[in-house]
Amino acid sequence: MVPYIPNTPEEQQQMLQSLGMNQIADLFADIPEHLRLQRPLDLPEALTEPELLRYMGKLAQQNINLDQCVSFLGAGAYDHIVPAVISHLTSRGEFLTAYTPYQAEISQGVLQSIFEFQTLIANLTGMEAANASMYDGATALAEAALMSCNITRRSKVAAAANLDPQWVDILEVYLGSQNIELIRVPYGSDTGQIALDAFDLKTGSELACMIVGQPNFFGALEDVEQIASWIKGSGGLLVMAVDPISLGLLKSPGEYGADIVVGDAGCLGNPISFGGPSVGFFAVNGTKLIRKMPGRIVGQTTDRDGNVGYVLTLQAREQHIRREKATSNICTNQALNALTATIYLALLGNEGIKQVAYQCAQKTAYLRRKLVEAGFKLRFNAPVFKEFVLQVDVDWEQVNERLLEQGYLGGFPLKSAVPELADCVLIAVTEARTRAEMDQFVELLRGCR
Amino acid sequence: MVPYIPNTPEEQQQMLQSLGMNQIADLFADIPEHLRLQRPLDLPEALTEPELLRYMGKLAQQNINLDQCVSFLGAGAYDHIVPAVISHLTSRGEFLTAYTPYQAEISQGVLQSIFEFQTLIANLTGMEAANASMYDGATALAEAALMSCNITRRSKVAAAANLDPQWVDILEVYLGSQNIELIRVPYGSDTGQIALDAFDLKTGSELACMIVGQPNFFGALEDVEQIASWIKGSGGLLVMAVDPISLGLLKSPGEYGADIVVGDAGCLGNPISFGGPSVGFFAVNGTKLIRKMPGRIVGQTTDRDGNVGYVLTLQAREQHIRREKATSNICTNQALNALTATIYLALLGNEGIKQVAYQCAQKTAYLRRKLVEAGFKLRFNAPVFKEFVLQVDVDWEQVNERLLEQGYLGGFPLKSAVPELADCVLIAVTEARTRAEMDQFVELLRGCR
Amino acid sequence: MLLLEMSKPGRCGYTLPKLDVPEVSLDELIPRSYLRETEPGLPQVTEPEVVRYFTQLSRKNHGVDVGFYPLGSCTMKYNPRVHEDIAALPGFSRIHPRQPESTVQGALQLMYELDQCLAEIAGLAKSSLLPAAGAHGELAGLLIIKAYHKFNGEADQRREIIIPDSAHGTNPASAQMAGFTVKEVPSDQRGGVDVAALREMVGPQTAGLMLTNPNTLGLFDENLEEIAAIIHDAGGLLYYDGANANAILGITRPGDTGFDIVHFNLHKTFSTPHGGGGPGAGPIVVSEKLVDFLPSPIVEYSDGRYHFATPKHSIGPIKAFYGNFGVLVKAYSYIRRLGAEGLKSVSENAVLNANYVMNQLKDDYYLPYDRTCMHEFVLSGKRQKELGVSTLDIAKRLLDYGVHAPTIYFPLIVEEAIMIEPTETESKATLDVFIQTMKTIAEEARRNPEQLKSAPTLTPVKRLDETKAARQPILKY
Amino acid sequence: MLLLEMSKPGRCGYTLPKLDVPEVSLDELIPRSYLRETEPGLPQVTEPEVVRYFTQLSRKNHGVDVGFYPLGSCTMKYNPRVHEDIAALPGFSRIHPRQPESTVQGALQLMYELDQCLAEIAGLAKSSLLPAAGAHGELAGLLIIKAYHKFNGEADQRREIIIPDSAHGTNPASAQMAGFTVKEVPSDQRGGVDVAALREMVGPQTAGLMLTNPNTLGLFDENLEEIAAIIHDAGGLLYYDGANANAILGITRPGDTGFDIVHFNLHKTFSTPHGGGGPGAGPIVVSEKLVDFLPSPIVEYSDGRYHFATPKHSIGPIKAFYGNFGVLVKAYSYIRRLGAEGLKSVSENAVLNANYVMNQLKDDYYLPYDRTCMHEFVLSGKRQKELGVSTLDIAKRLLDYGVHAPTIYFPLIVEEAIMIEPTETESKATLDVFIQTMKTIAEEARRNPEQLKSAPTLTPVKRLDETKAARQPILKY
Ligand SMILES: Cc1ncc(COP(=O)(O)O)c(C=O)c1O
Ligand SMILES: Cc1ncc(COP(=O)(O)O)c(C=O)c1O
Repeated sequence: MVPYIPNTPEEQQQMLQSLGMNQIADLFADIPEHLRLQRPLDLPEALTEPELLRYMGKLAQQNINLDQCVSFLGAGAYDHIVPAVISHLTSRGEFLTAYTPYQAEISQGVLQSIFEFQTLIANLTGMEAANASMYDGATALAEAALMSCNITRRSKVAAAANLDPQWVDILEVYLGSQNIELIRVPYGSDTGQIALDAFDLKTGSELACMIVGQPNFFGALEDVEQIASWIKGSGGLLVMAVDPISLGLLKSPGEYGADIVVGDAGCLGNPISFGGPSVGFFAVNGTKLIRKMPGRIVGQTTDRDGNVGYVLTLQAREQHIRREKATSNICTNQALNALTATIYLALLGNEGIKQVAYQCAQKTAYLRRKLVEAGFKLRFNAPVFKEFVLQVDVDWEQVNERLLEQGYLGGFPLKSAVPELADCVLIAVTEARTRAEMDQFVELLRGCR
Repeated sequence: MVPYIPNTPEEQQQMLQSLGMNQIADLFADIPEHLRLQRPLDLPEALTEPELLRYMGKLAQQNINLDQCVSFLGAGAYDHIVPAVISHLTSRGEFLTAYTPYQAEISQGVLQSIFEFQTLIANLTGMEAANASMYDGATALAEAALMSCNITRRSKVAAAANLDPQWVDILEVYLGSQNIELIRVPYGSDTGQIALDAFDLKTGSELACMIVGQPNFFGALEDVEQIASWIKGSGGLLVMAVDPISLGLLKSPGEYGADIVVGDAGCLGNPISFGGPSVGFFAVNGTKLIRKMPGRIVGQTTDRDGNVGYVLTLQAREQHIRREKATSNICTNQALNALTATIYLALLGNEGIKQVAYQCAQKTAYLRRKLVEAGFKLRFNAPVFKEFVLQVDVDWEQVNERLLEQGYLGGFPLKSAVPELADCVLIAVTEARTRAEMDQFVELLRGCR
Repeated sequence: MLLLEMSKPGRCGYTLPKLDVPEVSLDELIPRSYLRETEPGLPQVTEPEVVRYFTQLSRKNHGVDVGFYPLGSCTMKYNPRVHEDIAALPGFSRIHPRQPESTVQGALQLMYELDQCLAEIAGLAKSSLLPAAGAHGELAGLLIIKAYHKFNGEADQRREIIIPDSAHGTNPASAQMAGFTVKEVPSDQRGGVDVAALREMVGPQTAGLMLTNPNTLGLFDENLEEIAAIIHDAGGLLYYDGANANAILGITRPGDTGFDIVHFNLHKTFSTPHGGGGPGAGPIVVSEKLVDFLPSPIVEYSDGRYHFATPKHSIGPIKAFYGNFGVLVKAYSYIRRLGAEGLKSVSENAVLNANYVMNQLKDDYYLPYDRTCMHEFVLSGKRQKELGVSTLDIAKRLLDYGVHAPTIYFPLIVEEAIMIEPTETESKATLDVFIQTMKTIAEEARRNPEQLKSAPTLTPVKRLDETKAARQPILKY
Repeated sequence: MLLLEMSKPGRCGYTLPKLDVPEVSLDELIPRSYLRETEPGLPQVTEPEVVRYFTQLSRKNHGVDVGFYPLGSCTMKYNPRVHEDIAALPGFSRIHPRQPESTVQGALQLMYELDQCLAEIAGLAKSSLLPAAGAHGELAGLLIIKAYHKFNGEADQRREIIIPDSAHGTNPASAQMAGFTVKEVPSDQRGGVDVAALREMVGPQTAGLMLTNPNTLGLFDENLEEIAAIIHDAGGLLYYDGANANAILGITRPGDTGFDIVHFNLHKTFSTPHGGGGPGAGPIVVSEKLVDFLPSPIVEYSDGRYHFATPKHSIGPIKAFYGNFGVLVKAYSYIRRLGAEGLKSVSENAVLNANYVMNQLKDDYYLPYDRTCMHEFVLSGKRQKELGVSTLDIAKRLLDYGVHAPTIYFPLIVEEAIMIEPTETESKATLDVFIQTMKTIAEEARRNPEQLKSAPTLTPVKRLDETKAARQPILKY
């Protein structure tokens, strides 16, 4: 009994007969005999539902999950609190089992929710418009860089050296294929912030854009104003990669005059899920940029009776119309994760997002303080949001092993990701951490020295 | 911030003003001052959602659940396999947050699903009609007994002494309030089956009904034909209490000529949930009985355009119309659990329900055989379905404690429920048990002797 | 299209793992005469079909999640979804009622704590969490009244239960089921119990009074204490139908007014979802003197352990196992989430919302009792009736506007009754739309009564023929 | 009504636990100049409103769960719900991508096993599970092609990717993104690649060919081997767009025909839900000779442990962390649930269903390529066009019948294209209703073309003005 196939053998036979065929194989006559697989696929045996649940349950149990331990891991993925109601809405079949809303009249649910996503992302970032989502923050950033080159007709991109190294690697892959040069702007060794003074500012005139992380990979906040005025003065675009949660507290990219804002919105209500599926966002200022954005965009319009409705719009940018001249190849994106983020933002609202950001900042400050009091050294002295770098001369992987025995996931050792910070660890504190957890963490760390 | 209340203090003030009031307290002017509570309720402090989840999660973890152990417990509640898809459908807001379908035109979803429930229960039991659900099997049985008296205008009810003692206790409470006498029909000490020969059959002419469990509390099957012909010959009704799963294999009550069939349908796809919410079913034969059924009934009809639709019907039986002359006081019933059972039966269908019943019977037989081979004694010799009584002279509660240490929930010790079987235990085997689990169980039991 | 109409032989929507024990011929296990000879008569469909079928069905249904649902006497408020997650935790949803107490301490603690919360809210001593619904709680309460009088040797004498004519149908039906005779006391001009009439009815035959308060008119009985005194003086007990408790949480407590027994509808006041007509839970709370009569089992705490116990003079069990446990989990979650202040705010806002709507509608619809109402109020469609438009027509027309109709034709003492309960979880914006809709319908009744009589027309089916359904009942496929 | 229109100051739909650490003045933590001066611009609504809003939105949406969804090239099949439960297990949904490998062995094992299954299905060596969608897989594959030629010192020379004119738009767009020049090869009379034209196009500049097979006409290219030989002989690599793999599971394998790279759309063939436009997953599988070029990281197994590794000549990472892991969990569940026989049956039935519908419709609609089709087929609305009814009108009319329209105006090489993919999870009963509906619409086109032009009328909104939307874009509230 093959699951999920409703037609009975008799019906299959009837259908074949209506085609003048005798057997299923006749349907595949166009495939040369010797190209047809003559044996069953060599796959593990089919499982019934209870067996499947048992097998997958066993695999799941072989992982230590965040409900079983206290995590101070961040570095691009964060253990934020997820309101319980979200999944009850996103799991509704109409959202879950729909596809891209090509037929607008029976897809108003998805379309309007994307319009909400665009609205809320645009507002939060202080930008004019946002698209319907990107694969994740990293690829959104890569597309932002490509778009900057496209807009400015320049072929060099500058990125702060304190960006998430993983994002930079991805950026390099994307840029490399277009022969775009990536230039790294150093960071100050005490501040961790971008050090424009250590950079040849004249290069600016060749740059399509300057990419700034706010906060940067070290959790520190950049003094964006100065950077903004320099890059804009040089005719390049200011691209900001931001933590959307932080925007409950921090100045919005729009206020800094950013041209393109990207980020990862996985942290907005999505399960962390080993890092994916997450969702990237992409927001811009200015009509010219809007019309060059990658990805799907939903616009408001009216129907024959004059009622408001929503449709996919500005499709002339997209691959299915423009093919090799499209602004991007993106087609399927991360709609359900964007819906999740939308519901999250709707639930939290102004007050909620401020609270989350405020608590992240306060709790991070608390742990930082406690660690300093316990004799640990902070690597950088710039203000931070929800992450910071600790410098201690220990083998962090070994320390983490010992912490794990106590149910703690320590921070992210920077040894392999940022070689010059080999003795450092990146520690993230979200609103989900409690004082008791932090106090115990400090105790345990003290013991690991 | 009180959750779930959308009106802001300003709006509340506006509304009060529209009423010419100044403060909320004015709304309660009809309550004499001294009857108003002058202090806050003495309740535990309010919890935010994350705190609530933590607290309730802790309570939940203080229970050992069936995913953490292997259970041979039955005695009225069974660990049957639940198809995963069911809860995804029953949790849809339109089902979950609707009430009794008083406004039929916007309640066709609930109404048609109840009509399906009635259909599938009627078919499975082989009866003409079923109602929309009862609280559980036990109260359904009590209502069946009351209805029998109502129909026959007799005031004695006979029940087999091998019925679930808990159900009999409930029956007694219900009957007691109406001064109806409950007469117990003994069971054969070797067979565990009803022993009509040990009963004064002439009492039959005074009996409103005879209640037979199929299978009975000991898991054994009754020879219903003989009982049926006697009680029907005496002018009483045959009331059968059946396990709906068993009807995938066993002769249906309709085939035996039952007048009323009740049972607990919790086992049809509902989580076991410490025994509730479950759902009772109630099916009858004959127009006269149909019009005296307790509870909600849905009927098919047509709308103004002649399209088929469904409505609550035969409401003249019910409390909201008939008040003290109603056939029962039942109002809210177990609609969502009935929906669950309906989806379960739809998924399984003829083939599936037969498989479940067949596997129960085979696995039960296997364990029984294995136990006998291991030197244990079966208390009764009648054929069984998914439960049986083992007789061993040990302290079963102590044995169970030791089994629990190995992750096994042993059977249900009969000492307190059936005093005459103090050295016995009731063991249930569903399709969810595996051979490996049973083999280990036999081993463990052997060690406990 | 019904499931059996979609059925095709041989299909199955669920497959079990292969039988893993040696198979024995069925004949060796169960004599053939015990076996089914007919097919079970279930549909043979696949999972995709089942999902689409029930999804489509659901889309033909209104719910609180879909829109406003001012169904009087039902408290159709928002049901927090986190409670569903909590009730579904394996530690609650996957425990067996026959497990040893030591393995279900968390469940017992939950029941114990819920019991205590309900007792505090009611101002009484201890609860039974067994009843599966309000009506079931009534039955339990009435059996306690009976047992109490019996204990005092007055069982044969005290056989009458007094019930106001405004009461919900379950009250007299439950009294009858409990073996009492029902005496109806009329309502007075202000919508309360007619105290004079009550005084005349009581006597040594009086077992007790069942009172709904706020009553089904949505009114708080102004003579509550006097009524209580009359009954108590006559030797009867006071039963409080707490179905309308959404109006009084933290405001006033039945126990403080002398009531002996209260039932709560957890599926109303405590926000467990109604599920299309259940499951609910109707726990009762009783005063100290009745604790010994509670149904069995109750949960007690001693020596650091929770355990089940049977009260000394228990009326016995009235439901299998321990009640609708899963519902209890949700209600307890609600109480813990809201706390004392939150619950009080619930009632305040429920009452405020009701009064606001009532006040806005009383020019357009006749308001028989023009008083401050509690969480709900009752209009009469009698003005519209004069125009040839019945309350049923008004109700059906509301459906066209995407609103569930109020409860209609109840309570029976109001002609063409329209019973509206907005609840506290509705926003003023929603209430304003509803008010406007009701005004529009009143206008339509004046201008175009025919339109109302043919309503609804925008629903999945048009007006259904209930008479036909009852005359030639088709109760299954 | 949008969320911001419902917003009221001060409300919040979610409350955090109170801050439990000593509060420090914000000024001490972060200089004021870094802080936001404007409001975040989010709606201020409560949970009940959010639930009702999104529930209502969902009810304005079609989905596979709601009804037939024969959207060509998208494989809108049934998505088993048990996979959602599995992906939601805390062991999958609550693991952090930076956890030590030793704490996520189950996740790595799952990825490793899925990789192996996909390799077997494709007839190739090893997968990268990173790509988030089909187009992303294409990009990854093309970058591998580039890296391969570079490795062989031919990077500067091999700059052309050949793509059929019937290809999906992502193919040329991806090739452009990867820095290639796109050369379009025409289709022949039978709907396949024009082999003669192809032969003329290839040369030392050829980096490779991207071929969709079955192609977007739903046809299996009869000259597949010859095409493969032409490209390989020219020194190019063969990329197989496996978006249409629902037709070939266990029937034929791209690797066996000589393809070097395949991407699968897990959200199509392997039944992970489309989610309104994602998330998907577009893993690629490559031949032995390309394994060293795979994006990083891949999962390897040695010494009894699973671990991440970077292939020797890896093109680098193309996505944060490990791809859309949650989607991978569902796809792997699907493969394990169905097994080899089940997957083959999927393709057989998908193809059978498509041919059945095609055959029934070809009298009413023009069928440009009258051959046995695979899992989908393309009709042309050109006959109806002559009656003044466009394919768009036909599509919109279908919506009135509760069916999602097929893909229209694609592939571009078919005039007024109507691309129909029924999938294997639809019953004959559903197909028959659809066939009848399509016939009815053909009839309507003859009799009452105006009706089609004003369609849809039974949908939540009527036909929407797309031109207006694009001309004066309103992209946010
Ligand atoms: C006033 C009143 N009493 C009792 C009940 C009965 O409650 P249940 O339906 O839970 O049995 C109701 C239910 O509508 C009611 O409104
Ligand atoms: C033939 C073909 N190739 C590629 C794609 C792109 O896949 P995705 O949307 O997952 O990026 C599609 C999607 O529709 C397709 O149909």
